[in-house]
Amino acid sequence: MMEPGLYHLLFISAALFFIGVFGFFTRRNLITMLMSIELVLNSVNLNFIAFNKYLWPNRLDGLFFSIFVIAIAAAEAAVAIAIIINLYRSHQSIDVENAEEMKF
Amino acid sequence: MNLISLIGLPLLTAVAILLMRNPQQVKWTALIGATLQFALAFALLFTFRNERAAGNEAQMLFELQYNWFPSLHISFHLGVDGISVAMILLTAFVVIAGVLVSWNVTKMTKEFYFLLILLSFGAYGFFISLDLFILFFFLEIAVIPKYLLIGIWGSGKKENAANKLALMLMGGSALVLVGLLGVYFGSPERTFDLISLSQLHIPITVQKICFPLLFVGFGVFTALFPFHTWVPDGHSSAPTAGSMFLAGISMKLGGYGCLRVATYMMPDGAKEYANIIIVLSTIAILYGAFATMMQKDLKYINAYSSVSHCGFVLLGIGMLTKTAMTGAVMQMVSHGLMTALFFAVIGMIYERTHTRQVNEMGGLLKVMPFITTVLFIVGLCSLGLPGLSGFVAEMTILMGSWQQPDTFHRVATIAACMSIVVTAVYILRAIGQTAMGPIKAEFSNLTDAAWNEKLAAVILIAGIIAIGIAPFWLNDLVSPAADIIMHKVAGK
Amino acid sequence: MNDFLILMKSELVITLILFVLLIIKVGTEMKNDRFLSLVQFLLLANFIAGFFFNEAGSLFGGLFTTNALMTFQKSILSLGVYLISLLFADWLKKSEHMPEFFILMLSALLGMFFMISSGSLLMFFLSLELSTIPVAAMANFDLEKKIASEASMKMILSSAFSSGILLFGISLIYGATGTISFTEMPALLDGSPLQILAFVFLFGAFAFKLSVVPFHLWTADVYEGAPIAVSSFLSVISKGSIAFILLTALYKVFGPMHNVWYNMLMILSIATMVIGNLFALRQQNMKRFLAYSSIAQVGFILVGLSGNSFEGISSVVYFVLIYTFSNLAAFGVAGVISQQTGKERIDDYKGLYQTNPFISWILALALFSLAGIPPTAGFFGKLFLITAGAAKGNYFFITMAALNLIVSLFYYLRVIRAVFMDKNEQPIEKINMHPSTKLGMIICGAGIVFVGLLSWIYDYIVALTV
Amino acid sequence: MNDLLQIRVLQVLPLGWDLGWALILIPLLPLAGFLLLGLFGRKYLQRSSGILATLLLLSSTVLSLYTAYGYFFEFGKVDGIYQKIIPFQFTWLQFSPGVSIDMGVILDPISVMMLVVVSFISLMVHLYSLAYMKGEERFPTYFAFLGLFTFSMLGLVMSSNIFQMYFFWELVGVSSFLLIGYYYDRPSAVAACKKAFIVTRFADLGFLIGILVLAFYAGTLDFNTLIQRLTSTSAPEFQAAIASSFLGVSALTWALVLVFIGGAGKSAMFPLHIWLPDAMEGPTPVSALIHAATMVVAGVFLVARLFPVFSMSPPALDVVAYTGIFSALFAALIACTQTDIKRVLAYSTMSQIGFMMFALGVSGWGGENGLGFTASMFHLFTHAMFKALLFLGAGSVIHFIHSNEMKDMGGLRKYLPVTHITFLIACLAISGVPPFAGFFSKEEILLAAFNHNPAIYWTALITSGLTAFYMFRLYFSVFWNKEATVHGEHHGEGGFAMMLPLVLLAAGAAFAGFIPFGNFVSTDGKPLESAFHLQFSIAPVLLGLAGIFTAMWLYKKQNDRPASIAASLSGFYKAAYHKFYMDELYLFITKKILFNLIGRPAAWFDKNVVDGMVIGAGNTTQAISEKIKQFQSGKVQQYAIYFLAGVIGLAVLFIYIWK
Repeated sequence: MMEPGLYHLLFISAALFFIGVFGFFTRRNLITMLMSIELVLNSVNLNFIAFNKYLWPNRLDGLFFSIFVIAIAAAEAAVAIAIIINLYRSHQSIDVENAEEMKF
Repeated sequence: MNLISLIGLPLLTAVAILLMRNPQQVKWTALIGATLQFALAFALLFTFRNERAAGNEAQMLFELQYNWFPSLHISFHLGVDGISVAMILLTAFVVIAGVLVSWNVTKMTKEFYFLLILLSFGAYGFFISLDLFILFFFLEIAVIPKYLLIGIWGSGKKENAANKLALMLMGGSALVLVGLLGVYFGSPERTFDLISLSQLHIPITVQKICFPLLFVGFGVFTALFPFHTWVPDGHSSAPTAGSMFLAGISMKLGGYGCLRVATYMMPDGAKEYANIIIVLSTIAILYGAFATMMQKDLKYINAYSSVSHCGFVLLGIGMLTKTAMTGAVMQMVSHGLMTALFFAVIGMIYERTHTRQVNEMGGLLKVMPFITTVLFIVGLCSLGLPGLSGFVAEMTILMGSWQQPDTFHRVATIAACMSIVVTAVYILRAIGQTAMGPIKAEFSNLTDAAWNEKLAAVILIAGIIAIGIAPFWLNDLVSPAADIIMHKVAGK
Repeated sequence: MNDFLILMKSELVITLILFVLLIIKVGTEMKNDRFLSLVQFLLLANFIAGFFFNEAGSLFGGLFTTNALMTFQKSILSLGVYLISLLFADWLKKSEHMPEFFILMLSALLGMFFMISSGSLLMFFLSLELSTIPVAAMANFDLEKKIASEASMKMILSSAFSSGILLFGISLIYGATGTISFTEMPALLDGSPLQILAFVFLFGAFAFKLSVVPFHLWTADVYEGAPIAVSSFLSVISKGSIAFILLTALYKVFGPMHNVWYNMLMILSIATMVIGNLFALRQQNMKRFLAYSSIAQVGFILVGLSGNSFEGISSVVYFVLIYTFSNLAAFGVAGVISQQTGKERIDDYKGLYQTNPFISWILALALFSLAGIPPTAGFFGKLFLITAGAAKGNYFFITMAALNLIVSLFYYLRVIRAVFMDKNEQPIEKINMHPSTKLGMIICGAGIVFVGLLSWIYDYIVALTV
Repeated sequence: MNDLLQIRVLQVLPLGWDLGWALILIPLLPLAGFLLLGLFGRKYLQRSSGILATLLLLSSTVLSLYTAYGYFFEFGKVDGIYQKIIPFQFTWLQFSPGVSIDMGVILDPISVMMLVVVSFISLMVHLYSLAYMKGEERFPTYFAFLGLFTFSMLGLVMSSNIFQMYFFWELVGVSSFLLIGYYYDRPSAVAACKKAFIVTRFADLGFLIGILVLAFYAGTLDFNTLIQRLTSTSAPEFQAAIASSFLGVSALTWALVLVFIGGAGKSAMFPLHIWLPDAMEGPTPVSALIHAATMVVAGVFLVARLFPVFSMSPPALDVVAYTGIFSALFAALIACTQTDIKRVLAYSTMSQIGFMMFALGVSGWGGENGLGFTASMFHLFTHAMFKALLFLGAGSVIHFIHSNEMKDMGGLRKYLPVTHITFLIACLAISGVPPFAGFFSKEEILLAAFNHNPAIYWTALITSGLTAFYMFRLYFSVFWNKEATVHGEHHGEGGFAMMLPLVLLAAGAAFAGFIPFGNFVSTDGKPLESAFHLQFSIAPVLLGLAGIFTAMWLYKKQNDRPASIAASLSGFYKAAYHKFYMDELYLFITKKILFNLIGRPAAWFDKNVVDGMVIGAGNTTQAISEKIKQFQSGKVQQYAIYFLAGVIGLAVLFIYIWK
């Protein structure tokens, strides 16, 4: 069994990225949209790791960066969930289409 | 003579007005301020003449220069030559008259006078500034007060008129801005200083782009066809003093800018576009005159005739001869005084008859001899009666125009001459229908002018006649400055 | 150790204040208005402290750098925060969670400080998030209002999305250059397609924060939904901080690619000015109106940015300073009015001058300054931005900018007209403000009048830039 | 500021005749009257204003007579030739080097002659008005205007610079406007004064352009220099003016014709005469002064002033001649049919001025050829006398009967003896019956015409016959014809103040003819011996008498002959009665063409097109902003889509397209 190369990883991460974006565009449930964002972030992490491993193995920038990304993602998710919960309180739903009051 | 005083005084007056308690105090403060301005303007005139008489041949007198945003090569550079002095005198006349005629403004008196004085501040600054940046600064300062004056104290469709005016004038100044920046970056040396720019040779390519921008930009202010449409609405819905300032001062900002900034700085551009200017201004002259014939509202009559008269200013500039240019400046002064007086009279009549429709009036000469006499005088001045300022200015322009020997200029000049007849037609119609004829019953117990109105009228008439019977002093003042500009144009 | 204390001084001060507030919040039962005045005092102190003991240098292997200009930018931001604490005193006094508000705001401010002086993409990313997430929470501060929660939802989701894009761009740059530090990067940039792609992604995030068209759509909704204090914070402070870091990013980091981003800025700024103006034309809600007007303002900031010269830097910093005064004054007035009367529509402002001349004059000053009418500072700000942008001699660009000035004037005059000219049967009744609000407005007014006329302020900024 | 205004003394007058101040005072005294009465008249001088004005004018008349005496008999003549003397001048407005408006005074035969005429007639009219206008509410204003007019007219005749002349030319027009509109509450008066001003203004347009052309070629506005340069065939200016031509006519001719148009306007030559009859709306003394004696001859004076230049361009002279003779005949025909006594006089004025004009037109330069010039000036002089007299007489008739219509008059000779006699004298004079003044001047004119152009001569002859006819038609139907119907008390002839001028003018009309006019006024300043050829005079005199007797036959007694004759040539009569429909023509041109075809479209264009563009721009912007609002849908996911689209769009743009 051959070992995966940079391009395999990049391909996967790109796929992840677009899956995430697609989910974000199409899903109506706010939580799901949040999860799709996580996909995007993870694709980024994958990028960092891959670049770090295959292109610039002698520095750890990528590695560290992905760690920080994970942390930030957690924080973001926390606040987002809180906001969504509050939204649920006021709207009695977490469907994004019910929160389109302000427009134009 | 320190030119700072010229802009400092209005500023102080404005501040003082804000501090005043009751309308009475406000009025008197404004009047005193205006009187001081008047005195100051004359002081300037005499000191200027003495300097010249003493053989001071510097292009600009009383120059001063302070650093202001040095990193952008902006300097607070002031100075006057004959043209500026003439315009400053005009401003002083109009301001004092405007303050006087609006003596019984009751609505928000303080704000009203504050804005008036602010306007004069902008005008003075514009006329004495020798740095393009501060010139532009003062130019724009003069716009918003007009907007508020019309919008708050105006009559009729005032909001729309105010909007149109503000936006068109701002549009003009936007073009000016682009032109200025083009000059700033296009000239060999980065500077906003007008004098040094005029000594540098601005590349012809830059001139070709920037001259039209600047000229049209300023032209909007002075009712360059077809950008004149703010004039009728703006004037007619403005309060009396507002119209006086608008037509008397602010339209002159444009003419002055066309002359001092566009033409003086970019003579090659001027030569390039002279014919277009002539065509447009000739159209304005005739077309304005003919449009006036159809008007029934006194203010519209004067507004359209202003379009026609200001056409003469631009014609004088476009002809690119010294005489015509001198005439253009004279026309600015003359028209400023005249139209201010005209609007003042219209205001007086309107206050009494509560109509501005000529066909609703008649025989007012019987009940208000003073006001109608003033109406006669201003009307005759407008149709160029010798002995009044209009004659001098227009004749100078025509003489200057005729010096251009080719057919194109000839045709333009003759067309301009024709307007004199049309002017006679509409002026006489207006006067005949308002002042003469049998008087209407409802007007038969109206009162004549009050002291402030009389004073205002007398001041302006004095100016008009002073030019009309002794034009040589104005000529001596203006023509050397015009000569300098023309030398630049002639490339000597 | 020592220079650590000096160089990170501003950040440390903010952190200190944060801790003080936390302790007070947790440990004591301080009354709202005492707390408020304390905060105001602390923020003022912070602002003043910003002018002392400033040294240039970098820490942590270039992760954190600072210099005179950056500290000045930071003090502009802290000034803005101070003004916010003054202007919205009434609203703050009423809400029972005031300490949290300040804690969130200050942590966002802290993030911005770090962002301004960040020396690497990692630092930048972290501080960006730090400056965003708390604001999203703040947007939801009126817990019971529906639109508030909608606004904050929109904000958090779209900012999460934008940070996803941002990170993707960063990762690409990292892949292309192998570094994330601002100092090493320029040498390695050659404008290869991959780098352009990465840059565009990166720039998208900036544009999102700065609400540049077409990344601006969240702005209006969030401004409308969030409490006015938060909207003003968003529109002034966070925009300012992004503009500052954008200066560093474009001029220092991506300098080699400037012919790419110059055109990009031109397109985007024209689009931004036009769209912002066109949307502002038909707004009825004051907050939404201000949102779009601030979008249009951003367009002008981009004009200045495109100059790519020290004039560009100084004019942008100068403009942000002026913009802080003008926009905060406008938001302050809107805030006071909606706080006291609940009226937010422009038509409600009709006849305001009759009842509240002071507020009306402040509003007029602010709007004239935003419209760029002399003698207000906005005139100078706009003019210098355009001057900086005109250096390339791109007449089309400049003419577009100048024409947009007129359109913007049109809708600013709409408000002026409502306030000063239009008749109204029941105008907004006389409003009596909290003294500190009045103080804030006076400061703003003074700023609007004098920042422009006193040329040494601009010269000072220029001195900092070169 | 004396450094501004330098008065240059060009020719120092001989000792004892240093008239500097006198000369300035001649016009300034009436001006002083105008200012005084205009400013304070209504308040303080209601009664005394008339006396005051008259005294002022008296003094300036004395001064001008003094000047005339001095010029003609003491210092004017240098070795047999009358000089053009310019005592002083000052630059009023400097256009460009050489070209400037100089205010100055020129003394030469015609100007001095005009000085006398104007001041004398004006004095007479002042006197007359004292009684005639008594009790008018705007009594002071009236005299103020008279003063203004006299000032302008005197200034006009003394002008040493063509632009100075234009200056006063306009002023004259305005004062005439003011005086015609004196009864401002009569719509007819208002219409008349507007008409008079606008028509003359239109003519002045020609004058102005003519001045521009002359100034361009001559490079000066000063009369003397201008005449020098444009009359010496060698001068480069003259060459240029001849060489350059437009539509095949030389610039010189163009300029002169244009100037003549100005003159024709003021002098009511066809077709610019339409304002004159209406101008009779003014007070009768005003008509006597302005529209008979002085202002209307300004055109003649203008041509005379520029006559040396005219004589260099035969085409221009022909224009003058033919316009003159046609107007003369045309007016005479109309005059025969009018029933308003003042209008008859107006048309006769027009006709007489026609005589003067074509006299100039047929004249040549120097010696005997210059007869026409002399004759014209002579006729101007005499005509001033008897026409003023006629008008004043008519004035007292109207004053007496309170109507202008002939049919209300008749048999007044008993009531107005003095008026009757003086009027008769005037009629004889104008009809050219010897030995009255008109005879001599008209003879000279006819002689000049005879020598030059038979066609003109015969027409003139017929016209002079017609003149006699219509004048006596007037005379008989006013003073004889039916018995007077005088109702109620009447105030005779208005007393001394009104009769003295009549008598004085009558004396003038009777004896002015014996002045050897040629000795004083001639083209080249040399005395011109105006010889009488008795056999030549027979024809005109006989014709005149014929006219008189026809009139007597028709109008002495009341009868139906006039009606029947009128009926017999009805069509022509009608046309003449309606002044050949000139007014209608003008009305058509102004109302239909000027207003409807130019003014209205211009106004419409401005309102809808020019303004519309501005409004349109605003509305379009609004519309667009309405259109694109969908962009902001409120859906956070769409926002994200736009976001990504933007990013990718930029990426594509800058990676592939815009490298």
